[in-house]
Amino acid sequence: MMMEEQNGKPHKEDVCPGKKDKLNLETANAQIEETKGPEFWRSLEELAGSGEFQEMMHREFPKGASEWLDTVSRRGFMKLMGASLAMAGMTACTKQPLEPIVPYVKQPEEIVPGKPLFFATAFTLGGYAAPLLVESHLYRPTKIEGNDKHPVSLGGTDVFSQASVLGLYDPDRSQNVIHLGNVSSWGQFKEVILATLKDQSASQGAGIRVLTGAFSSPALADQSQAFLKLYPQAKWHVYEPVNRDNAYEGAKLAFGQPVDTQYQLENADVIVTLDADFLYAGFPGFTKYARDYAKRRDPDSGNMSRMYAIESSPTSTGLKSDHRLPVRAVDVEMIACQLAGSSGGSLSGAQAKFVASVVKELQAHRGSSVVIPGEHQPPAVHALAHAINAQLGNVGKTVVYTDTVVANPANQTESLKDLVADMKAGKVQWLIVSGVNPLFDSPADVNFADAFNGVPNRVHLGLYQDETAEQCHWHINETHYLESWGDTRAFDGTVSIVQPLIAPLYDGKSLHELLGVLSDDAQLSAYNVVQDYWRKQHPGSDFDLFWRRSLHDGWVQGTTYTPKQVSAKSENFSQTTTTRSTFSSGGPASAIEINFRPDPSIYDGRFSNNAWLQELPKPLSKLTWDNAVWIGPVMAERMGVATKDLVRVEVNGAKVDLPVWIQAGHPDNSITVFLGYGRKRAGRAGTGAGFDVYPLRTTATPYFTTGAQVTKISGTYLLASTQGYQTMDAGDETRPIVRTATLEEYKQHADFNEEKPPAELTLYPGFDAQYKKEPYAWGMTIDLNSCVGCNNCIIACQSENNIAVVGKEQVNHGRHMHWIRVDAYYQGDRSDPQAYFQPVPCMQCENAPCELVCPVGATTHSTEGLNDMVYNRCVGTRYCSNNCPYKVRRFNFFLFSDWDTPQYKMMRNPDVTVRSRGVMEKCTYCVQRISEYRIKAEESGTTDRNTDGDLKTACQQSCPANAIIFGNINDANSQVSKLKAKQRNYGLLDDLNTRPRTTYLAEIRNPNPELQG
Amino acid sequence: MADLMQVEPGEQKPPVIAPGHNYGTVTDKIADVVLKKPVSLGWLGGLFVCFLILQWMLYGVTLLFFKGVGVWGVNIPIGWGFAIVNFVWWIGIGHAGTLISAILLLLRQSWRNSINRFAEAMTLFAVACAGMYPIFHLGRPWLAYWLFPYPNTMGYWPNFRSPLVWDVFAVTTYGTISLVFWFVGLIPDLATMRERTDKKILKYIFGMAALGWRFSARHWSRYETAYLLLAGLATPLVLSVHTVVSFDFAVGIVPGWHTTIFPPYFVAGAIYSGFAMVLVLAIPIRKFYNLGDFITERHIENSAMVMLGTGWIVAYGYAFEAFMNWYGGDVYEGFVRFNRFHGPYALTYMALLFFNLVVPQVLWIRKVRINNFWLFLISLDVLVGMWLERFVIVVVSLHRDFLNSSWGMYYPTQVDWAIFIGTLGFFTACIFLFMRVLPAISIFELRTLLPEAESVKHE
Amino acid sequence: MQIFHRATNTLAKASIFGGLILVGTLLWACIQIQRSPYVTYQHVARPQPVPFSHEHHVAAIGIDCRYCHTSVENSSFAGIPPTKTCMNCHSEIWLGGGMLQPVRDSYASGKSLIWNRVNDLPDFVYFDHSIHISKGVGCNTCHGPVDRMPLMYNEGSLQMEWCLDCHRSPAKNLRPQEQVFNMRYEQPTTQKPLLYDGKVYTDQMSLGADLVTKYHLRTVADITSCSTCHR
Amino acid sequence: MKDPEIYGLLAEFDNAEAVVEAAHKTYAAGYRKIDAYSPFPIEELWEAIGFHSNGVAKISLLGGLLGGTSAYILQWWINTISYPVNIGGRPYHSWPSFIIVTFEMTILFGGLSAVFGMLAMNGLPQPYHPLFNVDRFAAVTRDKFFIAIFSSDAKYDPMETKQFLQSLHPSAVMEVPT
Repeated sequence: MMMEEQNGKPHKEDVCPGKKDKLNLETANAQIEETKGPEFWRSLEELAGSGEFQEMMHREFPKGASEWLDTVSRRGFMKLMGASLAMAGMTACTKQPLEPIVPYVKQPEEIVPGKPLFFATAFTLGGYAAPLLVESHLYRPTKIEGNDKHPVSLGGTDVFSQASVLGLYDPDRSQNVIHLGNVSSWGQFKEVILATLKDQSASQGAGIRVLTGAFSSPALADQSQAFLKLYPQAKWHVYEPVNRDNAYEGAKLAFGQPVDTQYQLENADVIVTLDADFLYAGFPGFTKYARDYAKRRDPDSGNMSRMYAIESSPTSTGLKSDHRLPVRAVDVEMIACQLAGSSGGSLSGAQAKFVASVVKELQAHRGSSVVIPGEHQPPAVHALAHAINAQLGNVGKTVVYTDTVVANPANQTESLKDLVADMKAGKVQWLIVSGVNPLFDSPADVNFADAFNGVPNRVHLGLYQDETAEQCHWHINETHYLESWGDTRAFDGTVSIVQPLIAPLYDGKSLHELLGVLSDDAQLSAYNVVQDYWRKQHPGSDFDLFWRRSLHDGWVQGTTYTPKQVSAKSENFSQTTTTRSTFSSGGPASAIEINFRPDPSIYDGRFSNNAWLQELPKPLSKLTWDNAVWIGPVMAERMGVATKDLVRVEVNGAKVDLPVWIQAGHPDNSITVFLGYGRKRAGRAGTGAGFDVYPLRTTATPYFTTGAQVTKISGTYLLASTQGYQTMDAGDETRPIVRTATLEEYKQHADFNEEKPPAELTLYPGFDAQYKKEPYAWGMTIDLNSCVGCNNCIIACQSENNIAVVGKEQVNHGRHMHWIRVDAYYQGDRSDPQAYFQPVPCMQCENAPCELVCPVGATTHSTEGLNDMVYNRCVGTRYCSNNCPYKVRRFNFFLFSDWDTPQYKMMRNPDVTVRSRGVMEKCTYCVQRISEYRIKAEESGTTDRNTDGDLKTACQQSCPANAIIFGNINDANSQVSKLKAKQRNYGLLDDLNTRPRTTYLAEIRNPNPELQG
Repeated sequence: MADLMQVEPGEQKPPVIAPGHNYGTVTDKIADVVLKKPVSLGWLGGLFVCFLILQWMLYGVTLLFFKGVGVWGVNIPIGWGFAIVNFVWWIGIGHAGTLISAILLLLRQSWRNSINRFAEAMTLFAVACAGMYPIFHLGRPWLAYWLFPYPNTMGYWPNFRSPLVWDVFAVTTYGTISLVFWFVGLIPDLATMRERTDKKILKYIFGMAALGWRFSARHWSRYETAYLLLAGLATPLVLSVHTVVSFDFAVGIVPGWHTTIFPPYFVAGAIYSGFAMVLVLAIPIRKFYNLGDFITERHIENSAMVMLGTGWIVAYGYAFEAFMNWYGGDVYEGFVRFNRFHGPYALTYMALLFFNLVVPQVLWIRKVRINNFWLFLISLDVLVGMWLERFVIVVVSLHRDFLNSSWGMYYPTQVDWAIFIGTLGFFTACIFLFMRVLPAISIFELRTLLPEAESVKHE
Repeated sequence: MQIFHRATNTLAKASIFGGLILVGTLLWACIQIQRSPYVTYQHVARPQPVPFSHEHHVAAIGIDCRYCHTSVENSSFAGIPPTKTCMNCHSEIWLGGGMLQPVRDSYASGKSLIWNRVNDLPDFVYFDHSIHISKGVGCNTCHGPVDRMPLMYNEGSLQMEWCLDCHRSPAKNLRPQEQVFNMRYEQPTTQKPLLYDGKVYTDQMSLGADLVTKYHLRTVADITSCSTCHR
Repeated sequence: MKDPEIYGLLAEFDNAEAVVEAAHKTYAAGYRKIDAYSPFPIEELWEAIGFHSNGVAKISLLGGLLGGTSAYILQWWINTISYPVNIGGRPYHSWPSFIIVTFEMTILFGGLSAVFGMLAMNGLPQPYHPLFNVDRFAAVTRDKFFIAIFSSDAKYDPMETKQFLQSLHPSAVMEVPT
C-alpha cells in the first residue's frame, strides 16, 4: 500500500519541487523522469531550487505569462528556434546539449522511476464529492481519473474534477500569506490572531464570524462544532452563489425537513424533467445519472426509456430528450400543477396536448416513472414534484430520499443576509472567509461589499488572491485539494478520504489548520484532524487496517446513506396537490424573463482561471472564453439583433451590456445569462474574460425573474466559437453526418442506416490481409445515443496528451488544439429543434487520405492500424489537414505549448511528447497507453495483452455514459467488435472509402407516437 | 495554336522585323541598349521602387520565421492560403516563357525569336518567386531539405506518393532546364557583347561567360541539335510541371479539388496568365527602349490571340467543372458549385469569371489586339483574374468541405499581403536589372530572320 | 583581338571540375559531420562530478549491472543509483579517497550528485529498457564493453539509423536470457559453439532465428512502425 | 611541310551565300582540316565543310535513360527494400505514384547531358583561341563570314593554300598566328 509512505511527513515535505527553501532529491529526481520523458529541461537550474525557479514561483506573473492568451508570443527568435530544433533533434544539424541526470540520495521503496503510481482521493464541488484516482509520476499528480471501484463514479468523472489538476499547477495561485498587501507569514498571522482570540474568548467569540462554502466533510463538520462550542456566540455562515436552497425549501414544504433526493434512473421507463439539467456536471450525482440514463437508452435492449423535458433555457438534458417543451421558467410551476392534476392555468393547444400525453404516460408507468425538478425552480415546484412522485408510487422505486449530503443544509441566502445584517450592526470583529468569493458573487441587493468593509478584521483563506482577498487584511494561501488532507461525501453519502498527492507547492494551509489555530490548537495538522475524527468513528485495534483500506479504495466502508422514510406534511400538501390553481405567475406572456445559470465551463466563477475550462467549448453554443446572453431565434428576429450584437439587459434596477448569442430552442420572451464571468482578479486566464452578471441578481429571485428589459445598443463583440455552423444542412441538401431514426423505424428495419460503401473500392490490393494477421487491430465505437455532450472527453484528452491552450483570439482564428471535439447539430424548427451531439476524434482511417499526401512521411500507418503522427518528422505543410475529411488534425501555428513555466512542466504527462511550433498533431488513440499494455504483456512472455475493458483511451475512461468504446476489432468477443456488428453502426463519410476505424452507432430516439408529426 | 497561323483574309500580316535592317544594325541596336545607352533616371527610379517593395517582403518573411505561420490567415480548415495561391500563380506565369522558347520553336514560329529571350528571363524570375513560397509556407522551414532523398541519419525517406514531393522534383527540374536553356541561348550573344564593348572589364566578364564561343560551323551544328533537344524536352516538361502542380489538388479528396479536368485546365490557365505577363512586360519595353522594330505589332497581336485561345480553354474548364459537380450527383461536389455562387466568397468567383471570361472577349476585335494601351490593361485584368482563380480553388474549396462543424473562413493578414506584393517587387526588380546587363532580344536568332539570311536557306 | 592568355583554357576547364569536386566534398562533409562524434558524442567520455569507473566496479570487483541500475528489468528507465547505494560500500572502504568527497558530501548534505547523461536519446524517442532486456538484448549490445570503460561513454551513435539497424533484423543480436547481463558474452561461432535448449548453435543467425520465435518477437514491420518509438 | 608559326589561313566573306559556296569549293579542293564561321547558324555551311553528324542526340538519350531508370530504381528500393511503410493503405510498390519523379528525372538528365555534351564536344570553355589573334575575326560576331584552313591539314601549303583562298574571292585573306 503506497499511501503509507504518502502519509510519512518526510515525503510530503520533499516531494514538492516547488518548495522554496529546500531543493531536494525528489525534486531532482523529477529530472530523471523528465529527461527520459518528452520534456526538455535545459538545465537543473531551470527545473528547481536555484534562482530562476525561485523567482518564477514568486513572481506574480511568471515568465511567459502572456503566452496563454497572446496571439503572438513575445519569446525571442532563438528561443523559438531552440525549442523547434530541439524537436528536430539530431537529424536537423543540431547537437544535443549535455543533459544533467540527478539521482535520489535515498530512494523511497515504492518508487520505480518511469512507472506511475495511482492514488485514490476525491474532488468536491458544492459539497458533493467526485471520487477519483489520480495518476502520479514521482509524486507529481498528472492525470485525474474516475475511481472505477466507487459506486458513484464507476470510472466516470466530470469536467471540473478532470481540469482540477491544472488548477493545482496554476502559476497564478496565491503563493504567500499576505497582510495588508505585503508578503507576510503563517507564523506572524498566528501570533496576531492568537493575541486577539484572547479577548474574543471573553465574549465567547461574539465578534467572530466564519463564512465558507457548502461542505459535506464529516471531519470539518465535527471540527466546526467543536469550534462553535469553544465560542458559543460565534456564527458559522455558508454561502455559495449556486446552491440547493430551493431543493431544501421544497423538501421542507413537502416533508418538513431538508432531504436529498436520489433518482434511480435505471428503473425509470419515463423521465420527466421540470427545467432540470441532470446531465450537467454541476448537478449532484451527474456521473451516476449519466450512466444510468445511457443504460436505458439502448434501442436493442427492448426497454428503452422515454424522456420528456419541460424547460426554459436549453440544456443538454432537454436536447437529449425525446420530447422537449420550451416554456419560460416561470410557467414551469403552472405546468407542474397540471401534471399533478390541477386544471388551473392557461396553456396553448400544443402545450396542453404535450402535458396531456405526459400525464397519460406517467399514469401508465406508475412506479417506473420519475419527475425531476430543476435546482433553480422555486420550492413549490420541488414540492409538487415530490407530490407527483408520491402519487405515482415512484418513491422507493425510482426516487429515494436520504439525509442531506452537505453537513449544514441551512438556507444559504438567509445565512448570507444574517451575516450582512450583523456586519452592518457592527457585531462582527473578525470575519474569516474561506474558499468563497462573496465580493464577486454575492447578490446585488445585499450590498455585501459595503457591510464587509466595515468589519475591522477580515481574514481570507483561498487558492487565489481574488476580489475578496484583495479587500481582506489577511490573506492566507490555501492548499489545493491535491495538496491537503480532508474527507468529503459523494451524493449517495459515501465518504471519501481526500489524501494529498503532493506536498503543498507554496506552503499553503487548509481550513482544518486555520480552524486549529482559531481553536487555539496551532500545531494541529489537517492529517491529524481527519485521522483523529475517523479514529473516533472507528475505534478499535484494526483502525490502521481500516484507514489504509479507506485510503486505498477511495471511500470509507459503511458510510453510504440508506434510503430514508419521509412522511408528507399534510397541510403543505393541501396547497401543492391537485386542487391548487394559483401560482407565482410570471405575469403577462409578453413580460421578458431572465434566467441565471451557472456557466457550463467555469461554474459560478471559481474555475475562471482554469484555461482548460475557459477554452472548453460550451456544450450547446460551443463558445469559449466568454459568456453571452442567450436569446431565442423568434425574439432575436423581433428585436432585430444578431449573434455578437451588444444588448443592454436591465433588471432589478441594474444593467449590464453583453453580446447576444442566438440559441436554437430558447423559448420566446426569455433570455439566459451565465454567472461567473467578468472576474476582476482571477488571474491571467480569467481576469477580464466575459461579463459579470451578478449585479443583476437578487436574493429574492436568484435564478429567474420577469420584467427584464433588453435593448439593442450599438457595437458588436467578438465571440470565439469552435463551431460556427451548427446544422447538417448545406445548400439544399442535408448531409448524413449524424444518422438517426425513431425507435419504431429502427424496429421495423434495423438497416435504415444505408450507404454502406462497396467492400473493395480500389485498384490497389489493400492491407486487409496484414491487418487480419495481426493479433491486434485497434478500433473504436461512439454511441450517439449515450453521448450527452458533457465535454468530459475533451478535458480528459487535453490532460492525458499535454494539449496546449491557445487563447480566445486563436480559437476565433480556428486554431484550437482539442484532439477530440463534440459537434452539436440543430435540425428542424430553430425554436424547437432536434439536436444531436457527435464526438469526433481521429478516425484512424485504414486508407488514410492524410498519410498519402505527407511529403516527408511524418504520418504513416502502424501494423496495428494506428494512424501514427510523428511530430519530430513533421515539417508542417498542413497538407494532411487539408486532405482530412474529418478535420481532426490540429496544427501548432505558433509555439502554443508553454515550454517555460515550471509548474506546467510538472503537470505534463511524461509519456507524451510536448509538441513544438510548426508541427501537426492529432488523436493517437492514446498510443502511450497501448504501448504500456503491449510492453507489460510481452515482458510476461505472452502475446495476449488481455486489454479488453482494461486498456482504455483517456476519453473512454472519463466518459460517464460509456459512449466511447475502444478495443481490438480482431477479437470477435471484444466489446468493440460486438458493437461494430450492430446494424446501427456506421462510419462517418464512409462513402469516401477512407475505411475509418472509429465508427458511430446511429442515434435512435424514442418519441411518443401521440406527439409525433 | 491554330489561331496563331490563321490570318484574317484581306489583312496583311505585319512583318517580324521592320524593313531596312541588316546584320549590323540589328546587332548594334540591341547591344547598345546595354552597352551604349546611359542609365536613365526612369530606370533608376523604377528599380528603387521595386527594391522598396522587396523590403516589405523581407519584413513579412522575418516576422514569419520569428513567429511561425500563424502570422498568416491560415487555420484549420484552410491550411493553405496565399502562399500556395501565389506559388501556383507564379509558376503559371513562368510557363509562357518556356512555351515561347520551346514549343513555338518546335512549331517553327520564327516570330518568337524576338521575344523568347526576355520571355525566358521572365520564366526564370517567376519560377524564383514561385520557388520561395513552398519553403515559406512550411511550419518548420529550416527542415525543408527533408523533402529531398539524401542519405540521412534517420534511415528514413521522403514519401514519393505525395504530390508535394512530385512538386519538388518537377519545379527544380523546370528551374534548372529553364536556366540552362536561357544560358545556352545567350552564349553567342555574350560573344557578340564581348567584341562590342570597349571596357576591358566587361570584355573579361562577357568573354568568360561566352566560354570562348567563336561561331564555328561545327559548334553551330552541335549547338543547334542541343538547342532543339532542349526545346523538345522542355515542351513535355512545361506541360508536366503544371500538371504536377494541379495534382497537389487533384490528388486530394477535397470537394472542388478532386477533379480529372485539372491538368489540362491548369496548363491552359498557366499559358493564359503567362502571355498576359509577357504582354505586360513587352509593351513597355518596346516603348521605352524603342525596340518596336523587333517587337512588332505582329508579336503583340499573336500573343493577344494566344490569350484569347487559352482563355477559351480555361472557360471550358470552368464550364466542365460546374457541369461535373452537377452531373456527378455527389452531395459535397454539388455543394461546391452552390457555395461558389452563393457562399461568402461568391464575389471573388463572380469577379474571376468576369476578369477571365468576359473582359478578354474584346480581343476578338483587331483594333484592340493591336492597341498597346488597351491590351496592357486587358493583360493586367487577366493576371488578376487568374490569381483569383487560384484563390477560389485553394481557399474556397477548403473553407467548406465535408463536415459542416469544421467550416471556417479565411482572412488574409497584412503579412500575407506583404509577402505577395513583395515578390512582385522582386520580380520586377529582376526584370529591370536584366534589361540593363544582357541583350533583351536574341541577336543571333534575329539575324536568321533577316531577308539576306533567309535567302541562303533556299539555294 | 585576343583577350585571354593561353593558360585560361586549362584554367577554365579545370575550374569547372574543381567546382564540381568542391560541391561534392561539401555535401559529403555535411553527411559525415551528422554521424561524427562531434554531434553524437560517440566514444566521448562526459565530464562527471566523480570519475566513476565501470571498468573497476564491473570487471575488477564484479558487481552486477542490476545492483545499481535497479529498475532496468521492470521499467523503461534503468535507474541511476542513489547516493545511498554508493555509500553501502564506501562507508566501509575507500573512506579517505579524495575523489569520493562529492559522494560523501551528497550523503551528508542530502543534495544529489548531478551527473551528465551519457546515453542520451532525444526527448521524442521512447526507449524502454525492460522490454529489450526481456527479449534477450544484452546490455553491451547497445552500451558496449562497459566493463572496459574507465570513464563512461556511449558506444552507439544513438541515431535512428543505428536503432533501425537492429529493429530491421533483431535476430543478429538476440542472446539467451541468462546471458543478457554477461559483459563478455560472445556470439556462437564454429570455433566457439553454444549449447542452448539442448541444441548446439555454431552461428548467431540460427540462434537468433530460434530466439525470435521463442521470445514471440513481433514482426519487423511491427517493430519498425513509427509509434513503436515515437508518441 | 608544316609551318609552326602559322595556325592557319583565314578568308573573310561578306554574305552567307558566298561563304557557303566557298566552303563547298574548299572541301571539294580536298581540304579537310578546315572550319567555317558565321554570325548565326547556317545548316548548309556545316554540311558544306563535310560535318554531317554530331553525337549530341545520342548523349542526351543516354543521359535521359540513366536519369529515368535510376530515379525509378531509387523509389522502388526506398519503398520496398530500405524502409517499407504502410502509407494510406497503398502497396509498398505503388508504381503509378513513382512515374512522375521518374519522368522529371528523365527530362532533367536528358537536357543537362545534351547541353554539357555539346559544350564538351565543342571543347568549350575555350576563352583563348588563335583565331582571336586576328583582329578582323571579331567581325564574325556581327556581320562577317569566314573560312579557315588550318596548317595542320595534310594538303596545307603556305603559298598554294593562300592562292586557293584568294581564288574564292574573299574580301580578305589573313594568316592566323599561333
